[in-house]
Amino acid sequence: MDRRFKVRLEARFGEQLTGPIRQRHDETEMRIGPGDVVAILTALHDEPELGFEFLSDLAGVDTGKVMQVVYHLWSETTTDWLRVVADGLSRDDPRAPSVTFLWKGAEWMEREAYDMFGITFEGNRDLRRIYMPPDYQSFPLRKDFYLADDAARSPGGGVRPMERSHVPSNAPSKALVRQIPT
Amino acid sequence: MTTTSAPSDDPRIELDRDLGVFEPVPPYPPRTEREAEFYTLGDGQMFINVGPQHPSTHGVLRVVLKIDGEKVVDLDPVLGYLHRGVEKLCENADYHQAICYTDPLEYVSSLFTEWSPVIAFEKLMDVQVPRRAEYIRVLSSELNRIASHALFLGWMALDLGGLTPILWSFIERDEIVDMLAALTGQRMLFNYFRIGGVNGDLNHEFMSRLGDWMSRAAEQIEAGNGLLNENEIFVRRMRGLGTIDAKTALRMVMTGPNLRASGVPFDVRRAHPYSVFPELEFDIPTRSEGDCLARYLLRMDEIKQSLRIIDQCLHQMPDGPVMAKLPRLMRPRPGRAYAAIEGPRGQLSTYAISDGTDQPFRMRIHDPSFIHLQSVGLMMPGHLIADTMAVMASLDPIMGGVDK
Amino acid sequence: MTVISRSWSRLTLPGKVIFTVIPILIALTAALVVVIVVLGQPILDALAANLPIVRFALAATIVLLMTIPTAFIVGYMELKGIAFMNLRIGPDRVGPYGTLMSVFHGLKMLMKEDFTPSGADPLVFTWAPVIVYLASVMTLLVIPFGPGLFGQDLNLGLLYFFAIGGLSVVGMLMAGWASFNKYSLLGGLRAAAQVISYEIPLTLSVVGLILLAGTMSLNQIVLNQSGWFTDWYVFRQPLGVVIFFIAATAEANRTPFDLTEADSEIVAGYATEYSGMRFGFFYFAEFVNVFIISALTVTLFFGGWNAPFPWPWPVTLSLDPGGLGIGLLLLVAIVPLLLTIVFAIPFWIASSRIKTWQALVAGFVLANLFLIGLVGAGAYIAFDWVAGVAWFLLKSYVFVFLLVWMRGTLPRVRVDQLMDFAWKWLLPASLLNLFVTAAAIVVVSQ
Amino acid sequence: MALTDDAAATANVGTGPDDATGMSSDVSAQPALPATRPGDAVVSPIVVPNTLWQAADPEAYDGGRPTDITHLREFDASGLGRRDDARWGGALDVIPTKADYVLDLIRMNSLWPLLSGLACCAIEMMSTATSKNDMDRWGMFPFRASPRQADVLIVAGTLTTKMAGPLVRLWEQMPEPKWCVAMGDCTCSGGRYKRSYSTVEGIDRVMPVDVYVPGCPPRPEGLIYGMMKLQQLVKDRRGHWPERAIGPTVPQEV
Repeated sequence: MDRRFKVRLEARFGEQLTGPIRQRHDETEMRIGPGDVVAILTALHDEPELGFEFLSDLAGVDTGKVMQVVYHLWSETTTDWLRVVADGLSRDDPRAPSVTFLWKGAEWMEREAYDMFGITFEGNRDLRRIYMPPDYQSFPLRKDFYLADDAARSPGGGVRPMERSHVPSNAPSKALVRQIPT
Repeated sequence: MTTTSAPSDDPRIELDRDLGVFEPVPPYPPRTEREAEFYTLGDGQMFINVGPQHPSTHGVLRVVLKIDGEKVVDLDPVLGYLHRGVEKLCENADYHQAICYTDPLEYVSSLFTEWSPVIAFEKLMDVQVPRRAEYIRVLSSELNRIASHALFLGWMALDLGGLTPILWSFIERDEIVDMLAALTGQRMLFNYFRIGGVNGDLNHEFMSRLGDWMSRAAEQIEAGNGLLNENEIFVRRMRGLGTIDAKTALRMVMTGPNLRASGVPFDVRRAHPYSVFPELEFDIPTRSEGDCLARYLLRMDEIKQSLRIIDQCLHQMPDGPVMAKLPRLMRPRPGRAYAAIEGPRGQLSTYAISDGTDQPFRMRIHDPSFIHLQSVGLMMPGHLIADTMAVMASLDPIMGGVDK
Repeated sequence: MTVISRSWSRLTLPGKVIFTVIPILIALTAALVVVIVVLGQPILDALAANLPIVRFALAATIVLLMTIPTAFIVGYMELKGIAFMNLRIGPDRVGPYGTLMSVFHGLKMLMKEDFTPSGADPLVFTWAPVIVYLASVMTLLVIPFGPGLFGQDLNLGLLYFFAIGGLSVVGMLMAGWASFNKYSLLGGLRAAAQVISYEIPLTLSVVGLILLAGTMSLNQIVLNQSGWFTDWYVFRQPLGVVIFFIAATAEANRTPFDLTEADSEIVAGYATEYSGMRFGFFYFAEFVNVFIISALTVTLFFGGWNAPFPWPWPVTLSLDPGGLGIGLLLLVAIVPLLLTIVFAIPFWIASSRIKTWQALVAGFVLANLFLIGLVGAGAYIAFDWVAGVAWFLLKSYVFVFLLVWMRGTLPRVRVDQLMDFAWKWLLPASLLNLFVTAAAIVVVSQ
Repeated sequence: MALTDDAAATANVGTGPDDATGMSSDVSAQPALPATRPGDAVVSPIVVPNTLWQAADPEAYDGGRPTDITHLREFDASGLGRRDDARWGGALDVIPTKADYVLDLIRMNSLWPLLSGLACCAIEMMSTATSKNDMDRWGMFPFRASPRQADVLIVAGTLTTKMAGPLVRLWEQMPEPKWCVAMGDCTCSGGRYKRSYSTVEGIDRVMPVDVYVPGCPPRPEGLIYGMMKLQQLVKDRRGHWPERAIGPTVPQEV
């Protein structure tokens, strides 16, 4: 991991960070609020001493409490992946600024995040559902969306697959659920 | 949600609406400005629907072309016909099963789609992989890369109307896939990479097949290219088609051969080394034209580099175990890990979040085919219908990876 | 009665068809026999009176029937040839070496459901394949297969050929328009553009040859090339041959000019919506076209039915079977037995492990082969039309194989490249060919 | 390699107040996430109904019948398997039955597949048609691009709910007689994607299937074997196409 890079980041974006810069293995993670995404990503992209010209990934995350938009960036100036986590989007109406003005290729990734999580990216001019059909109502990758057969049809209702292999398959599911310490 | 005449872009409902002919205009008002702009016809223009079941779309891609005569004015890809919900399934399976779910993305190069989640999980669990396992991973995956590029050659020619090259390249592909089956036990969806190593050590049948094939691989591949490289029709059709320059390619976040064909020497194996690639020596071929011919020739160069890597792997292969000591039921401590590898089509990456249980809390799979496909809309306008297929083939998308 | 009704109810559809057709056929045959017996002589007189009409009708029927086996043979050549170029085996399960494969394909298409999509124009949709097929078949009428073997020796035969051959584009256009399908429409329009623009170099490329030959009758053109193969027009019109063959390939919509049914672009072109036998017409017309352009190339430039060299030692075989009288009967009765025994003896004395009946069977087979060879050689020598047809088919199928080879090898050109090639290269080249030929003729004649 | 070896990286992992991997706002501790508790899932599972496409036949897509009925039981109930079209007494029977037999021989020897691949299995389907194991030998090679000219629909790969409509439309565009081969686990039963929210668990819910070829993906030899079974089926069924219903119509003896 690149310690000096952490120092540089703290020096540059110190006041805008909402959490400590964390480093593990070959990744550096910085957390920002959704309001600062445009400014910070533009700075990362444009300033030559940072020079993160390559957007490696754009992912949405549903933590169960809040929504996040996670950007992974690559640059020649550091040996780490830079992970920018736009944190604290409300689960009721998640909104984040679009980065298509920097990377036009992010358009479909944002469409995918919208399709899977319902995150609205302001500034994306083609924010449609991309995978599910247009009349689809729910957002599959949210944490309150269960697979159709989750626990309902399977014998060991909702038991983690590893443990399920240890219990008799003919056992009633209610008893099973009670066995699991919650 | 009622089941009666729900508005959708399903062709069959369109079919019932007006007799016989299928107008690909969706039956609801446009939702975005881009959609509104696309679905308004100028004079002399018409829509033509390619897919979801069309001989030249590799898989079930549907592209709505707005054409003026034979000239393509604009196009709008419609995805999701192969969306299998892999990420959700991975979140509902434990770590080993998640690797199995990621196999069928990019089904012509499954080893790579296994590799990136495996590295991510190993980061989550701080697993140290034996070096022999790493070498075996590199060896088998480079073989898989050659098979994938061979198929690309065949599809390229097939979409340009050539019958023979695809059958010749399938001969290559079958040989490689059979030797990989001797190694992994499966012909296409080898579930071979495991957390902390690989499933099994090199066996004799694999080594003998590999040596037999390596002795004649180069000239076989040369023969396959000979059908196309000197073919005047082929070269004339490919040169200067679907050109994209380096800056635009970076804006479209393209990776892999399609980016290197535009002159950007970005290869994850060198830019952000993983596995034992720092110990291996190989070149990163780049070309400056950025057109379909460059993408085609670049992949042919990559095949040679892969042969070099395989040769080095066979010579530097260390002894030792191929699997690290790990518990069967894995509960990594909470954390986040991101791993990217260089697949045959570009950067394949996985972003995994662990919540301390034996199932990934969130598993994001980033596939290059998905990214590259959206740049077709950038390259196509002004070209002809026949070129749409050529450009799509030159980007080499795999619908399993596009739709996840 | 009830038995018959029950049996009828249990008949399958083909059974019903056969059981209705057979009695009708029997009745018709009986009526025909009666008619011939009653007034046979007047009919013969009437036929003799206007022989050319009878001849033409007969030739037309034969040509029409001949296209079907031709299509099957060419189809089989294509299946097998492309298979070998793909390093495959190709059909080998249906018939010996898969020879029946194309036949089965054709019969299967005959038996498939044949429907008209809603929104299509039924009349045009139905007649388009017929026109395409007839355009191919009618061109065969003027091609001389051998000395005296042609449907009609028009003195404008070449013009007739191009005129009728150009009709096929009408059928394609009708198909593309009537199918009510955008792919079909694109295919039909492509076909129109392609065929019409390639008509011009195609026609211009043979004008030089017409100047040389001084006639447009194909039969006369073939007669002009008799003698040694150096007299063939290919050696006087080398450029013309190339232009003609390329343009003819484009006319027949063969690779690399098969844009009209480009699988990877417009699904099946103008034939997208066709199924069953109406698609079979397109399917056969393509193969018949392949044979026709090969045959025309041979006729115009490669000496037609002429042997490449005159028969060096002329043999005149005067067969007069009647002269032998009763000897003929004895000959027919005895010679096969004799030959069988003669050919069987070597096997019989060769090894004691070969049983007598085995030796006799082998002898019988060999005797038949010998007789067939004998008869064939005799026919080749005695009747020059046999020799002519043999040479003609041989040359033609060489060119058919050339077309199959191109199909197995070349990718497809683009539309604009197609047009550029026609107008920027073929047309000037054919004009150049024409001028050079005319100049040469003027120079030589003075 | 990607995993760094230096001890400092792993030393401060998961310990201390400024935990390098603390999921404080990322993933909360387990009790704070009622939504993700499997126990609640048992109480109120959310089942997403499929409203994406409609069947031309209301009976299709499980419209009419319970899903748990096994195909063979239903098939026996329909009695299609037991009807005897082959031999019947009397002198007239020779011609019709033999003609029928010949027609079936011709049909079974010229089966044109539709050039339709959905997913992974499509690659193996192509590999079946290519040089090493050559489907052309049985007359199955010319892959027709247009469904109007195809005889066999080889459904190769996962069928998603979004693709089911177009696929059924393809099937309805094919002219009779036509057959359907389900290639791969996903098309036979849902396979490894059975649990997913966007896949159809086996294509026999949307179209009749003649031959199932399991495997993920089946080897080319497997597909060739399935096609030979289909040939046997064509020969044995004696051409009674219209009686086919949704669900497999494979006689048990085949």
